[in-house]
Amino acid sequence: MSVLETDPEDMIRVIDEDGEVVGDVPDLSEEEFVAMYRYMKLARHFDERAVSLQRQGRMGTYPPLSGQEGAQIGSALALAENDWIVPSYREHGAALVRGVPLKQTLLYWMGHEDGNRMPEGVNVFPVAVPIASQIPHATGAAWARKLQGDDDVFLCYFGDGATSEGDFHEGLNFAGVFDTPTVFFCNNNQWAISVPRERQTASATLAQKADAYGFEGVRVDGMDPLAVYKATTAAVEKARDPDEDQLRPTMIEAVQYRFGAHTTADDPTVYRDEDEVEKWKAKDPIPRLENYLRAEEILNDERVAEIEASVKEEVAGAIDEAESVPRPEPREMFEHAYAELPPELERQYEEFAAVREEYGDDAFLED
Amino acid sequence: MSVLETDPEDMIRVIDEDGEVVGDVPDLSEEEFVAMYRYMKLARHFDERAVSLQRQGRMGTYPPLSGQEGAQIGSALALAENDWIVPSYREHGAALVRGVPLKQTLLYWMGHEDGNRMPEGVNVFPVAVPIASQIPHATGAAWARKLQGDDDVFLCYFGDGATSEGDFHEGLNFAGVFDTPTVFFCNNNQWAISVPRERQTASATLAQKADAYGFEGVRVDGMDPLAVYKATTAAVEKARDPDEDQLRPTMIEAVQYRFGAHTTADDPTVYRDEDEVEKWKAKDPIPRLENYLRAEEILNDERVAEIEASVKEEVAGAIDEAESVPRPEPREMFEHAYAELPPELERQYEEFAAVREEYGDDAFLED
Amino acid sequence: MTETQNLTLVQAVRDGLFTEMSADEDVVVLGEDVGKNGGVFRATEGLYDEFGGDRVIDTPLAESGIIGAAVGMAAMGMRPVPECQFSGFMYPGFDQIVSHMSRFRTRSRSRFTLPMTLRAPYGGGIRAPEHHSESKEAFYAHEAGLKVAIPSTPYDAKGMLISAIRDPDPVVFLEPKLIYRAFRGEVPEEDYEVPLGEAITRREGDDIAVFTWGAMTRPTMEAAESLAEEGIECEVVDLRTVSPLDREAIVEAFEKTGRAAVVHEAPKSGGLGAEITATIQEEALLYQEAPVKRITGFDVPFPLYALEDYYLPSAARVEAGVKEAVNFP
Amino acid sequence: MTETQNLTLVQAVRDGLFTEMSADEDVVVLGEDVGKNGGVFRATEGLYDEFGGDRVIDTPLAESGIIGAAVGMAAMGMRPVPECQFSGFMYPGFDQIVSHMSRFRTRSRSRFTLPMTLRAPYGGGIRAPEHHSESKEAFYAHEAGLKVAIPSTPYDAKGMLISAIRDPDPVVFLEPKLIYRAFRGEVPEEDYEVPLGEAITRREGDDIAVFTWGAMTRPTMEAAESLAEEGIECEVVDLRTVSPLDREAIVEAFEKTGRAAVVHEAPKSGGLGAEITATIQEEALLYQEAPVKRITGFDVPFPLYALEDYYLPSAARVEAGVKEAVNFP
Ligand SMILES: Cc1ncc(C[n+]2csc(CCOP(=O)(O)OP(=O)(O)O)c2C)c(N)n1
Ligand SMILES: Cc1ncc(C[n+]2csc(CCOP(=O)(O)OP(=O)(O)O)c2C)c(N)n1
Ligand SMILES: [Mg+2]
Ligand SMILES: [Mg+2]
Repeated sequence: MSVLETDPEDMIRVIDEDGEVVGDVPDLSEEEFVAMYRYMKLARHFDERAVSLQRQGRMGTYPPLSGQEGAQIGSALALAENDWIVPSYREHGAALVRGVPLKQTLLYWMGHEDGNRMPEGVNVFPVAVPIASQIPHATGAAWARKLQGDDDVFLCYFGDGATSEGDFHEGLNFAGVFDTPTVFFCNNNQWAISVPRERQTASATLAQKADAYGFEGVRVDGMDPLAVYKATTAAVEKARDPDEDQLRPTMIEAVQYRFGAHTTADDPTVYRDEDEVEKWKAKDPIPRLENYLRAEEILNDERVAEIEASVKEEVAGAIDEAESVPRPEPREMFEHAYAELPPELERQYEEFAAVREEYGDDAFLED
Repeated sequence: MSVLETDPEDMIRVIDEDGEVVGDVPDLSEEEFVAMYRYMKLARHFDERAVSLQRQGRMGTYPPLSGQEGAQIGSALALAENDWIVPSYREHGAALVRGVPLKQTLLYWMGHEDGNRMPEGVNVFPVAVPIASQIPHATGAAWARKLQGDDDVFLCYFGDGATSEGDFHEGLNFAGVFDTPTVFFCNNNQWAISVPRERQTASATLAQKADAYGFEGVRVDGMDPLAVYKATTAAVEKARDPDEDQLRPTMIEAVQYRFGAHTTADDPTVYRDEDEVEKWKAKDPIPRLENYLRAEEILNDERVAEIEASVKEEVAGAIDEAESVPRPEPREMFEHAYAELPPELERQYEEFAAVREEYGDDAFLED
Repeated sequence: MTETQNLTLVQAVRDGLFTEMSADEDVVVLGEDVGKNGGVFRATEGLYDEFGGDRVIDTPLAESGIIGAAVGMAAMGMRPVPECQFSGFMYPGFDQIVSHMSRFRTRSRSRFTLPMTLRAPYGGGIRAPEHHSESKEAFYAHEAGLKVAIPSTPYDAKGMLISAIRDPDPVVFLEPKLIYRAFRGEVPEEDYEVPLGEAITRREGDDIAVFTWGAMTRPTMEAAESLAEEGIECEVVDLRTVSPLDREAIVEAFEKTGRAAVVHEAPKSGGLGAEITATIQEEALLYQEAPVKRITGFDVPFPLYALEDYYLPSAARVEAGVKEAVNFP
Repeated sequence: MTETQNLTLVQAVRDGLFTEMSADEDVVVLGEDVGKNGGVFRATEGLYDEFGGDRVIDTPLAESGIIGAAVGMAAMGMRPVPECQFSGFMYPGFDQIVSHMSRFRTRSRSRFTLPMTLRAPYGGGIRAPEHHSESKEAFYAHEAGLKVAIPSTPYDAKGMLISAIRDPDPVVFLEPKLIYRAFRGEVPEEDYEVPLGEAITRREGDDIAVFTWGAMTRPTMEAAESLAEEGIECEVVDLRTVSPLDREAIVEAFEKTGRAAVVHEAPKSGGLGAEITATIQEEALLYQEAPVKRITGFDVPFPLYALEDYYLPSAARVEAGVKEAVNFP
């Protein structure tokens, strides 16, 4: 039986909270295991640094991902090189795996659109802020590739809150009808800002919503990176090369928790209990994988220390790089509205430039 | 077992294509059976006349309902006096049952907003043209009544095509979360203009979509008015007075067929086969109920002839009435934009009135 | 020698689609009833038979899905041409239009561009039900990153549509359905472009410049002819693209006459008549001899058809408005 | 004697909600995070504790559902106050706004009316992510059947919100979040109405009339003070309601000075600066001594925050623009 045939009420699991094996471990090389672990450590450390940058006024509002590394890294690693991810705004971890430089992510949250200019060859869509609105893009892009005769798969991320939006419905329904190679990956972190999962929908699970679109939906322990990897691998395989009676799309509900605030502008103590947070922290995906890898003798103290050091260095370097990027020239915002600047826009720029020339930058920048 | 627990893959039925009893007949009085039959005849005759008025240029584009009388009349009769219907644009039959004068319906399709001004005490929402957009209204209105401590139930109509829109999703999801007394009645007539049901969604049934919102969904033979009555009655009862473990909303998929064109502007021969039409015409709800009522000796030739004559007279009278209503004065369109006419709008009217005065009505009306 | 056909506006749209689909495999059409049915106005007639169901795609009934999927397709290098059945039904997809279609280039600093053309029949006057008569081009013209094109002749319809499909940026293409079949015009069989952003003078005149577009060119020309009999000569300028506006053409025509009127179907307040007026007085105030007269729809929801002839600017209203401007003060 | 509190604008909004919810059981608030969390800007703080979850309702994340459900509630005689978390997230519900909220009265010939107030924080300048800085009031002002209110002081925020909630017709209520907490003002504890549709003069002056609203009143006043030092006296008019516009006030202020500028954050093309300009030249051309200067956002998508200070009209741009108008020709 394919893992995708798991009843949505059940939950796919591989290692438990202590790293003990409770399911079939996916067939990964030692290197791959270590890479998975390192990505998770990197994402976590990046996240901690980003939150502190924001506190120090060196970055704008930032959405932390701590607690969600298992789902992000486990899923992104299941893709082949040509595949794509279509993120929301919280998938810095997945983006990392797909080759988005940390510097880009930092730049983006420092208010530079340039952070969203993915390098050529990096198959990642730009950050999408309006909830669920990226879902139809993932369907359409996958559909395009299928029409073009390619076999790329699109992995689309969104939250539990996103399942309530019309775009979730329309995007998944199109995927079912046009049988597009899309994996819909729901990061159910229990909260949409202050609104709990039960207030989002009366259905017992989110995974079961896939049934409304004619394809499979499964639940996976989103804090178990191996379970996530396994489920996503199966979904990606099916998307690329389905059996005759199968539709390509899958919806994966990865059950997890956001440890921190929704964004740095949010105070979660107003709406949720510390007890609940503690309960979920016990499921932290990182020590869990670490325990397993130590038991398997893939990791040891020395290796872990090495990884921690290299991760720190990498993040520090990226921060330096990002902070050394100067504020962009205002001309930039005019230049990317259209392929060719319309005359009126050129006039607007010139008028602006003249005032800036006369009054100086200080008249504009409050800092 | 409640009829609402029927598996969505099954279909609730009471009488078959010949009017033979195949399920439990609902407990209706002779009078009520006759009223149901007469409403269906009235709706059918109205429909035929409306199509012909349009052909003669006496009415604008009109959406016919023939074939769908069983679903409309059967469901609307299941409501109590204080309940409401929230229609799309094709529910002239249901509106009839709820007390909307035929004249109003005619006026509306003759291009008068006045046709949408329901008389006080007629609990019918105005016609909603943008597909599925009335669904959140039905949820919100039902929710309001619940908050106000009333026990009115809202019966919301929409088509198979409507299930693809975001508003379907959002409206039903809200109903599940806020447990509103709403019955979502899907007139699955197999086609959304030229798009067949299978192109609308990959799910096996439409009824199963209710599962995504945590409440029951059932399929009913929409051309069997008694089955429709039975299913709707059960759903209305549950909406008004649910058991402890039940959510109030239900989605009913009434499987049926539109015999005619989508609207008088549509030519269905371009996209569907005459065979298919014939197959469904064999299920015509009217002869079917008539056969049953004749077998029960509730109807006979004489009674049927009487009904036919009275129905003709009623429709002819309504057409006379509607056609004797003069073109509204243009002032009307200004007066209902706001409770109080803003000064700019008054100015716009005055300027218009002056031109009309000078150039005469002929300068505006092409007829 | 160029072969031409004598086509209606909607036939010219179809011909434009046919031409570009024949030339470029990446062009696909998607929407409700565009396939076998050929579109509710026949704008895609025969394309399904010619190009098949993978390029002429009947979708589920969901505008946000249609436009959003087209955004994804365009980001992958295709040139999708999504259709909304009426412009009044673009709103369920409005978020995709203003939050994504207009912004992918800016957001990604041009890594992703969206060569897509969103078509919709637009405007009133065909005795249709509610929501079938909207003309809210001002919404799209106010959203940076979009271009907004509205042809008024069969020749322009084909040429502008081809330009739109080939444009590297997203275009909202609004087709005045009142004149879908009102008249015919010569349309070359071959492909050609009518550039976006360029107005055209439909009639020369020295007394007043009248700016209009889409279906309103007809009552405007009619009024111009009848005014000519009274000795008032209108310069009628069809703007054709309302974003970007051809401000040069507006100013030039205005400077010639010192007086102007704008004719559009959309409600007056916040309509593009205001933008044209503001442009004129910004650039050519010293030439101005009279207020720019706005002859427009009213600030009320578009009425059902019993009243629509009163709502739409008629030749009589254009005449009266032009006279007011010409006789000022 | 009236007791007053010294409140920020967002506190005044909250106070307005509190006041009307206390007075009228039919007033309910619904939206994302409006309950326990008190709204992401604290505009509904404490209301959940005071009025309970049946009147201060956290909804699923779905704007069309929120607005559409509110339409249904309002049709049943309630006075719902739906919130969109940011005005950039009103678009998924745009169809409900322009196809229903604005039209129920017209459609039903006043049998159904919608006494509802759709609130959203609006405008840029708070270093927020994409889509959190939009100011597209022109969309709503172009849709007949809606009123559009934008307060710029705590006093107005409470009084206009109360008027909006009591209005028999639907109101879009846009709250300039840049000045949510920028300053405090005296706000009466009792209930009071600031009528919709009435502009207010924030500063008297004889040289030029400057029209603005919302957060742009601040740089405008700042520029006016600094211009006064140079001997240029601005009459600053805060329009407060952009639909219906207070055209009388616009014309009156303009006639006094013969020169005008408009300051708004929204993109220039198709923005309300054009409507105000058109009104002026329609009604008062003979007084006009200079083109009306539009000082506005640019015709580009609102940038991420590294560039937003360049995008938003600053006091410097207002100064330069006013001087241009004053020194014309
Ligand atoms: C259309 C839209 N409405 C509202 C918002 C404001 N908002 C930002 S994040 C968020 C909650 C999202 O919850 P969820 O989908 O569960 O994702 P998570 O943040 O938990 O990863 C909201 C309401 C938005 N970005 N887009
Ligand atoms: C939002 C929207 N998009 C498109 C249309 C045009 N349209 C009118 S009816 C229709 C098909 C509706 O199909 P269905 O929901 O099955 O209802 P039926 O007409 O079969 O009763 C379409 C596409 C519309 N009215 N509203
Ligand atoms: Mg979440
Ligand atoms: Mg149908």
